[in-house]
Amino acid sequence: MSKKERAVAKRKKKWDGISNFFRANSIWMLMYCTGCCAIELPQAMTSKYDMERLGMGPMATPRQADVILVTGYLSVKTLRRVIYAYEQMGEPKYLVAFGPCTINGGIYYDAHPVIKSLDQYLPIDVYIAGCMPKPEAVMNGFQDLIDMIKRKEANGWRKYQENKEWYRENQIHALGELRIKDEFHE
Amino acid sequence: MKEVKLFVGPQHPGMHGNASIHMYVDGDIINRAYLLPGMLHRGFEKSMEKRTWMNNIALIPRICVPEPDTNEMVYAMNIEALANIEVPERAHWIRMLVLELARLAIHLMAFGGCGGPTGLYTAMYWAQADRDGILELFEEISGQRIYHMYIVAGGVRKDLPKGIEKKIIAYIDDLEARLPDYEELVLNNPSIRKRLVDNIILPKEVVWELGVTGIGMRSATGEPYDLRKVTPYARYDKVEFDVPTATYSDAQTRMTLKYLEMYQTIRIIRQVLDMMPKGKVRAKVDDGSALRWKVPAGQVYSAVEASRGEYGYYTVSTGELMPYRVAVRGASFPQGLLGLEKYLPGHRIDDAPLWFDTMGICSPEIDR
Amino acid sequence: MITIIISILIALGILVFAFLWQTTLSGITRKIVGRYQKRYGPRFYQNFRDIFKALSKRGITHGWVYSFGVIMAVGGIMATVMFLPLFGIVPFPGVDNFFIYVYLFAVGMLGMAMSAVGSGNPLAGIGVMRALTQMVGYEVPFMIVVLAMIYGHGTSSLSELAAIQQTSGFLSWNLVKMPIGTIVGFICLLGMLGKKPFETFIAPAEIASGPMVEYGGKQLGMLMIMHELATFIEISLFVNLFLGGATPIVFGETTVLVGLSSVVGFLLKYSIVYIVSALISNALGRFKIDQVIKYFYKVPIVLAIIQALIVVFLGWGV
Amino acid sequence: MNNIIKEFVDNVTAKFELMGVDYPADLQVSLDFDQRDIHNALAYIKGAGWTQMSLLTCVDWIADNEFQLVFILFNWKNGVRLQVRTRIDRDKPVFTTITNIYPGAQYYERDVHEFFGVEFEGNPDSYKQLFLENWDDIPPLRKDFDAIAYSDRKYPARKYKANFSTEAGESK
Repeated sequence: MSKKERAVAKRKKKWDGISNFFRANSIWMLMYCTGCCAIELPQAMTSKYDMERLGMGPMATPRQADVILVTGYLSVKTLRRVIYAYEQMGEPKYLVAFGPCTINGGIYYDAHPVIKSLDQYLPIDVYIAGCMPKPEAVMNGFQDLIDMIKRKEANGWRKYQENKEWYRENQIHALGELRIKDEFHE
Repeated sequence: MKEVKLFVGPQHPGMHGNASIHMYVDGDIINRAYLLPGMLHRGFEKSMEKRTWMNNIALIPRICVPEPDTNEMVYAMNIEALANIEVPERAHWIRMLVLELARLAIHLMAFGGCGGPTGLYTAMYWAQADRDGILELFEEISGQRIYHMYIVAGGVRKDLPKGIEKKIIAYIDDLEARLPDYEELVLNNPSIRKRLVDNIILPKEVVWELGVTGIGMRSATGEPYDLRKVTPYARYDKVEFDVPTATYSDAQTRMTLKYLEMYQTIRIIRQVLDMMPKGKVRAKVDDGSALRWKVPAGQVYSAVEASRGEYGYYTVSTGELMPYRVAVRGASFPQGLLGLEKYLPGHRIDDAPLWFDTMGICSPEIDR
Repeated sequence: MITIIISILIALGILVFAFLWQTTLSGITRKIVGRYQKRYGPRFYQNFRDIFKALSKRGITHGWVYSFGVIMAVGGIMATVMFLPLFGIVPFPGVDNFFIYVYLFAVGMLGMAMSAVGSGNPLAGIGVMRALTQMVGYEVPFMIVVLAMIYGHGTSSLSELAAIQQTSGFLSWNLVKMPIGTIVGFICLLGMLGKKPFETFIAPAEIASGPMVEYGGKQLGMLMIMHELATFIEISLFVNLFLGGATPIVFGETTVLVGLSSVVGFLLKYSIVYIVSALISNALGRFKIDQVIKYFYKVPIVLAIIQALIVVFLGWGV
Repeated sequence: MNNIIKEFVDNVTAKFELMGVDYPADLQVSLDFDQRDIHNALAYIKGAGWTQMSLLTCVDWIADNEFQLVFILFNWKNGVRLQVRTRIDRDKPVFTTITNIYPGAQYYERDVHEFFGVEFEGNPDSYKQLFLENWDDIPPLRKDFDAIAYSDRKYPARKYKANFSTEAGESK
């Protein structure tokens, strides 16, 4: 590594440190309730636990958001939409998975429309345990995410970029084809 | 102007749950609209055929997330009808208590939910904070905040914890004192009234056509068509309560009925706590292992009054270890699919989330 | 030459101050609103974190119209702020005419509309359509009131309009002289700020935040800066036009003290207007777009015409 | 109340050929009709006050090689619930739509078509997919559809060293 490259890398590292400070303290989550664990999110968001203290807030569209919450099981139909949403989000982006259903299917291990392990299809930064996770657990998970961003460990989006073919192959295996014409009522 | 196709949802802040509306809009007016369900489809009806009668108790609350207790209740009622189980008296009353607390929680959530689409986030914050109290009561009663798995065939899983009555009374006293605030904030708020009054009307004749039940039906027909009155289950015939009705079903009426029902629910809870007898809470349903329990053969349908309407299960048993078939009638199936398709056109984009909220549409129970 | 440089420096100073002040104030307001909603609320500097976080993200583009429109929007609004008199200091003397702000402001808004439509998202298109419709709604009554004021005072310079109101204390404010006009002005201000009940063009629950729907990363950060600056312009205009601008709250001989207290007076009025509008916003729901137009063309326009007639024919409020 | 039920059942028996009557629970009657009679019977029942169709569903009797269609009807006036049932051939599952009698059945028919493959003639929408997307197997609620095998094939699970899965659910 030449001197110039090292300087660039150093500057980049410093810049990353500064931006990570802001990123850690201002996490906008995508308002997308993919499954049943989302029912405890209002509790975590509203008066009792007040997620906004941590600088987290809901955002309307994937473009604006930083973190997507996969709240519980994912049916294939939702997986397709989650992939759309995840790929629309601007980098750096994070993914938080709730409950056992995202690890091995949980109680839906034998259900025909529900995928089993989410990390085959999308990279996961934080898992939150519980069926369903209590608001305390949710808040704890978000705190973990914040700490990980500060320590620069929340690198799921890099992993996704680097191993895109592998992820894509798995996605297509489960979904048939990734993009469909969504005209089912006609 | 050209017709534009809009995908509202599944990722959309205005959607209740994970569903999608395909809208064809002309400017702001909806020309056609269809619900695209299935995002929450988990194949419950198939999974239940692969689990024993007892195992299913853990599975069924997940069918309707905001109000899981009705699932447990209809499932238990079905098994009791098939196997002729006599439920202990106290269990009936505890079931009523749990069901009414759940109804209170979901009505509060509806009030908060009305705040989302109309932009009144204060209502959402207040309602969720009040709902949290009920979830804590549930945690104390059953050990879980959301999925209680508390009502089982033959009664309830365990007796109420000591001293819970006082906490419930304290909570509902508190809530009753706060309810007028909600009336001021939501029902009497001029800007909200502008959105709700004379909007999203459900005509009377349509109710029968669609099969809409619950608040939608009572607000249009003016008849007290409530399953708790018409076919009383548990001990609803022993308590006194009124069924609020109306004859003109716009969004405001439906929200008002929800509001009035909360008072009735509080009234029922008070009576239940007064009249609850002592005794056993669970009948013995099986000999030996619950996992080898076989329910006698038969085909039966039971329904209870959920906050959104008639919630029922059709259960087929062949006398085996597992159910042969369980079919779920989601209470919001008619208004969610056919109702939306028929009665949203002609309204504005802004009205779609309000239809969801005031009709109480719960997408997981549509999808199963 | 030197005067131009000084002017530009003053203008830049106003720009920086406007950004810092409004961003801080909106953070504080978020906290107040949080308490209002029975919760703790974020830190008061949360908005800075949000903006810098958004700027540090990787942006995407939907074509040159989209990217250029954002720059045009931010540029237009920045230019407007730089012409704005602050605490009685006019960066470019002689060009603080009210109409300059109206037109420069329109450039920024046009840039935003162009960029949003350029993103190709139908929701953004609907949002822009609604925003423009709403603009038609509030501009008319606001313009009637301001034109009546300009007619009455005989000047359209913002600093002079403010100075006229500082002649005899509280009683010379347009709030006292033209109370009906002030009410109209405040309603229109709510419309300009996009506060509820006139939040229709953002409407997260209906059209997923409208024009902002496709923005992320850098562009979103720039639009947030633009939003803060636009809020600053709108509220400054309101304070200067109706509440007497930078009126001192301490009277006396010492020029420095009076000058400082006039700064405090301006900021105080500014904060009160902003926080009151935020609190009103959180106690109301939002109208539909047809209701917005009907509302603006019913109550405020009638009031505005009455106020104009009073000023023109009775001569009150001059 | 029992008189009402008895009277009604007598009336139905007089008009139609009933294959069976059962009383599975309080205020609940199940009536089995032949496939030919079912539309007339439903029209008659609707006229008699059972205006609400709560549920249309299907049971797969694979041993008999038959599908059983179940209509749950409810009378709000007296609270009596009917199960109107009929059986159709499993190899050629075709049924005429009942949307002209109960318009609310439209989406239930679509649901049954999707999960069992029963075709409803006269319901133009019933063949479209509703809950599933890109489905590539036999209709999933049929008894011969193996959900676990499908799930294992389509959605690979994480490999564990130990076997944590219990046998309770699968045991016969």
